[in-house]
Amino acid sequence: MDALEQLIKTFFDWEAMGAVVPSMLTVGLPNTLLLAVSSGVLGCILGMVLAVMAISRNPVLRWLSRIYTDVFRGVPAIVTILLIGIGLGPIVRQLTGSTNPFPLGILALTLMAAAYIGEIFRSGIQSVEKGQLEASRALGFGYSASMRLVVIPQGIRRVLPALVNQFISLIKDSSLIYLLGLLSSQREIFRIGNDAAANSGNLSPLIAAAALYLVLTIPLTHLVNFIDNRLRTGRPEKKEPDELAAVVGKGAQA
Amino acid sequence: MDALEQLIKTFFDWEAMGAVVPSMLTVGLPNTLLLAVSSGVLGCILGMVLAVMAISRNPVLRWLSRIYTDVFRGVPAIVTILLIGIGLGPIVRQLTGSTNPFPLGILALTLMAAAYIGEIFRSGIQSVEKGQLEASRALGFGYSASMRLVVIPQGIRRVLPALVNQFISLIKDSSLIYLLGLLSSQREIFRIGNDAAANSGNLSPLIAAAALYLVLTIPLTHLVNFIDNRLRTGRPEKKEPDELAAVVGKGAQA
Amino acid sequence: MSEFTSGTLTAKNIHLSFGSNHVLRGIDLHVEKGTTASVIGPSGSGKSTLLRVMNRLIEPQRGDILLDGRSVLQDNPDELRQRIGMVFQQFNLFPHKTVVENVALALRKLRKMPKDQAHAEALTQLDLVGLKHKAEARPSNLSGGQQQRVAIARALAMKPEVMFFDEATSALDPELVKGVLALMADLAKGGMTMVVVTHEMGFSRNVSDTVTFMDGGVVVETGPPEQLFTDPRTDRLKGFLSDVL
Amino acid sequence: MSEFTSGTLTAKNIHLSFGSNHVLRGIDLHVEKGTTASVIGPSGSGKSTLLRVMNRLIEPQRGDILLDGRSVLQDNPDELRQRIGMVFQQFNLFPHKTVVENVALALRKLRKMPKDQAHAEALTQLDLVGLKHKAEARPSNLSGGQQQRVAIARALAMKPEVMFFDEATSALDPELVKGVLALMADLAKGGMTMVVVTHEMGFSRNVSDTVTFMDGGVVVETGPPEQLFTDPRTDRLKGFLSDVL
Amino acid sequence: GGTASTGSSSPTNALEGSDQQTLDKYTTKDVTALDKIDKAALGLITPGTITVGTLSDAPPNIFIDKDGKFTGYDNELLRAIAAKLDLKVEFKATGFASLLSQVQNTQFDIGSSSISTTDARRKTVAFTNGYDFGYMAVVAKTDAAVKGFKDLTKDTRIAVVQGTVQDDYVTNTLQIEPVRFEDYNTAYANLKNGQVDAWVAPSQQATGQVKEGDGTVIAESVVNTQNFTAYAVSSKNQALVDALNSGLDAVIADGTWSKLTKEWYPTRETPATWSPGSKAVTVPKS
Ligand SMILES: Nc1ncnc2c1ncn2[C@@H]1O[C@H](COP(=O)(O)OP(=O)(O)OP(=O)(O)O)[C@@H](O)[C@H]1O
Ligand SMILES: Nc1ncnc2c1ncn2[C@@H]1O[C@H](COP(=O)(O)OP(=O)(O)OP(=O)(O)O)[C@@H](O)[C@H]1O
Ligand SMILES: [Mg+2]
Ligand SMILES: [Mg+2]
Repeated sequence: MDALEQLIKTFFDWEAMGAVVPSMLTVGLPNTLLLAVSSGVLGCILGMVLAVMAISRNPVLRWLSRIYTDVFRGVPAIVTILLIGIGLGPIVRQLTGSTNPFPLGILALTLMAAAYIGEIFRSGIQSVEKGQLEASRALGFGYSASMRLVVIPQGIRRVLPALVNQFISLIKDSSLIYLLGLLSSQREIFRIGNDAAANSGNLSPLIAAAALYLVLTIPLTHLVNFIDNRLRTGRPEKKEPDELAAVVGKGAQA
Repeated sequence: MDALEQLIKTFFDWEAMGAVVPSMLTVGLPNTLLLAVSSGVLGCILGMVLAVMAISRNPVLRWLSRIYTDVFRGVPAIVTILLIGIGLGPIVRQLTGSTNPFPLGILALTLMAAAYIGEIFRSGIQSVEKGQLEASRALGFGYSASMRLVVIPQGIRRVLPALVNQFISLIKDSSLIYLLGLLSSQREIFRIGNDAAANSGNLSPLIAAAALYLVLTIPLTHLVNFIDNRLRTGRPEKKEPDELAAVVGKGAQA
Repeated sequence: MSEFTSGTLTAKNIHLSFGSNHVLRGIDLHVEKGTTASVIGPSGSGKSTLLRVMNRLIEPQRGDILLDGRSVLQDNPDELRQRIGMVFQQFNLFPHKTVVENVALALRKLRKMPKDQAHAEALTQLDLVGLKHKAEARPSNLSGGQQQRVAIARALAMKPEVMFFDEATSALDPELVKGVLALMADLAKGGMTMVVVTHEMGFSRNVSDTVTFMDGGVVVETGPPEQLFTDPRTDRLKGFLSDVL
Repeated sequence: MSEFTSGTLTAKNIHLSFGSNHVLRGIDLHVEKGTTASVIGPSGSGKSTLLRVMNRLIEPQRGDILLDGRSVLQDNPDELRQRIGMVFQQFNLFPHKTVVENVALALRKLRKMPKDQAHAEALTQLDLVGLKHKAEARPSNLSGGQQQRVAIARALAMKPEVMFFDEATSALDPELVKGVLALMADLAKGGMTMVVVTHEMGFSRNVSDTVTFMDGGVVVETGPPEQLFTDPRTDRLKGFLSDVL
Repeated sequence: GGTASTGSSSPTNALEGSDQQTLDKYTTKDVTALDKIDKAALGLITPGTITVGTLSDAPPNIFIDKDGKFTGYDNELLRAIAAKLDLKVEFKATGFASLLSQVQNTQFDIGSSSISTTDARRKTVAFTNGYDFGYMAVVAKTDAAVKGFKDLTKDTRIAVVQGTVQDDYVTNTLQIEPVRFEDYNTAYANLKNGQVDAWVAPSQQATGQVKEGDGTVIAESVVNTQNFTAYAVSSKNQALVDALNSGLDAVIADGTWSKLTKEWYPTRETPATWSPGSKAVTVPKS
């Protein structure tokens, strides 16, 4: 089959992949990790602030959070990145003298991720039974301590998989900061694959980039699932990942 | 301020925006909606299947779901779309004679969205107390009826905001199907803005696209929040959106 | 409906462990059709777990469960459970449905009643437990006793042949307890078999045909209430009963 | 700690509505320091709601709450609540923490105890309710009575001056009830003020210095238990008590 | 990426070539002498270095090679020009849609991306004198019916990169609705797999993409001098435009331009009707 052969050559040219892997590992991987991890952490912090604002009793805080979320979630990533790069870029340059696009890139990614993460946290927190807040307040904890110690930990646990979704999106979105103007040593995994694909006219470097993404994201998913299960059951000897069905004996299969 | 003026001209050139809005509305909007709505609906269906598989007692189903999710979530959208477009394109063309890229685009978007949505559903379903499944089974409902009538409805409700996240992502991701080769009448909102920006070197058309996105996404968010509140409280007269804090009186502010 | 029409329930040598915690260690229980058996015993002795095993919410690791002398472990557990109503210690009402929907759900979906009829039937059941006026409320807005009564109505609506009550009156005030008692007497008269887990000895004494005292996952003593309460044979039961107020 | 050291609690003309449901319609309640007041009444009469209002989990819409004759409505509610322990009808244990962490949490974070000390203190409290061996279990793996006892231990660990029990013994077997009773007697001797909502008349009679009978959001009758139980003055209370087994 | 331009506002026949008059409107008569240029007054982001915004994925004009070096015809020429001015160059990759805005807002000093100097773009930024011209090819499968521009009909599915002169040509001149792609690589991949029948591409890109054994061929190439390509500079920085024009003339005069052109386009002839740089300079006869 000629077409199939052509297809395989287009996507799975081992030589073209091999050529690009070294720079993906030495240049792309550290950059991707730097961008994704730092904006992931900052995005979680800002997202938590947004979530707490969104359920606060103060309508001003609620609306601020709502507007922020609506805007930064609705606007295409490219537009946000360009606005920040072109709008803030010159100011940052004048203040710090640095032309490194990473701080601005991390800022842009953080602002966008926070909007999504905030909604995820909000849904988790709101799903915690109100009896939990009551019990904690009855012990004498203040509202914020109750949230911090009792409600939020339970809420986060419930949305861990959705949070992983967002973190994976972030790893992928980090490729968009090329719009801020990157030195060749500042490119991340996908950009390196993309440029190599353009050079060779063969799409295999993109597949190599995808494979490297999988190497990052699959262990992450399974690590989080593992932690999740441990937290959920508290028993390391538990083998069945399916808590829900497990309680209802064999009948569940009928 | 000269730089500010330049910035405003770059992003907020009303003339450049005005020029692009008519085709965004007549061409881009219907295409964006077609792509996002159809892949959103299909993605929810497939996502639910994946979520149910992920918590099933059958390890084969669990692993199938896990592998699917890991792969389609981890691979960059561009790669998935190219693989499907270039890999399946010729086959579809031979079978149907159609060169319309939309079916393949919807397929690619659906496959990707389902991986994310599946994880969101899973986290919602797993957060429902096991007593709910027990009570339903004790009434005589089978496992699947219990899931369908009792567990899943509660689970979905808990993750509605995260689901909206994903739908908004989908609206934006729909712009990627340009990779499949679009006639100008097949372009969606963002693509039209991007082309205009490339032609003029002015970014205002992108801002127009962003604004149109907001017009789509903000009402969606608020509609879902409204439904969510109604389902949560069942009382149309409830004014305070903050169920959680509301139960704990004024003390909550202290 | 064939095999369950009479409703004599027997548990034979039931064993169950949670991990290393051997919770049920060979339980035997026999309840004649139309009689009420109460199960008493200290907290953590395995009473709730026994009920769960008997309607196969948890499969026993050893032993057998018989209905009318026939093992049910091979049958479809869903059919079994449709004939056994259960009121949980923690109520487990469906929070996403109103009170009346909680009661009507199984009628509509399992008994295939049209919506109106199921609704009317549910209201009748709610009236029996004095909660018709809360039909449109959400479970989370009910008091403890109200929730428990909804759980009772929900189980009874399915007209089961056997009923399991787990601390069925723990949240009920004396008036309601009396009401539930009357209800149960009616049910027994109608031929319903009942298993009642309770820690209220007065209640146990009043409702039961037989009383079973469990401790540490085994049945320590079983017999008619007059005998158990007035002439306990084991020291363990004597000690337990000496604490009743 | 100044103002709460004695712990005489007074509720004055408390009003509260949920939407159009006027649940508390002018409740007066007075509990002397070191005494135990029990509150009885039919399901839905507002007993749990009254407790919530008295530690300001819900702010009253009218009326006042006094501790040692001084209104607390203007004070920081968190300080108030640290001095009032509460055991909820639904227990509300923290499912993401082990049993011992449930008890130790407030000690560590509010009493600022070092982790080891808080743990040791929590184990002491758990031992008092017979659950030391379940210290590392999760609440969801406990039986109903076990959960209730953890809730009691959690509240007592904070050494409050006032304790609210909402159906404090509903899931406890007779032996444990006796244990809790002894515990409460000790607490009362130590000067603790207690408000106990219960539907077990025997329990109410045994623990209380005063009994308050509520119905439909108002206090119908209040007085020492001997008087209320042997010589009820209102028909409503007479009817209510006539149903006690 | 996109070397790109929509033609001038009215549809024109790109294949008819240039009248040279149109270009004169922008091409400078002469340039400032190299030694008269005040390097301190160039308003560079980093003094002494030209910060260049370019693309990383559009060979052979602008791309990053295997060693991570920004290269391509346009960028190598720019290096030569900078050397004449005694300035360093630092390349940064971005996307084409935002490149001109980023230049105008001084995120970069220069945009280098084989930019066609259309009127629409001149509204946003300033351009140097031209250093290259348009050169269009039709690429098809080796065994396809399409053998040249004359074979393009309404039933042909023609790939173009959106917003380019090729897009404009196919849409407005041939009156055929093309299939639009964002970048050359994808357009070419779709040609190879048969989703499209032909690809109208800038010749440089076509030469860069088409490889032995791909089953495709450059069926025909034609010259288009309608819109020359030039470097973009902020419209507020005339000093830098002047300096680059001087540098460009210098590399033309000393034969570097010819050398680079030969190196990157071994088989291409420069049309007689077109010459690079200002009107004062001439390409040395080799
Ligand atoms: N959050 C709420 N929203 C609306 N109504 C409520 C809410 N909580 C309680 N109610 C209603 O207020 C009334 C009093 O409830 P409360 O829980 O105080 O009763 P109770 O005396 O404790 O009853 P029980 O003995 O059954 O626990 C009931 O009719 C109940 O339905
Ligand atoms: N899901 C579970 N996982 C592990 N252990 C459990 C689980 N459920 C119950 N147990 C343990 O099994 C034992 C028996 O529990 P069960 O709920 O049957 O007691 P019970 O007799 O109903 O007590 P109570 O009167 O307090 O309700 C207890 O020690 C409890 O901790
Ligand atoms: Mg139990
Ligand atoms: Mg109550």
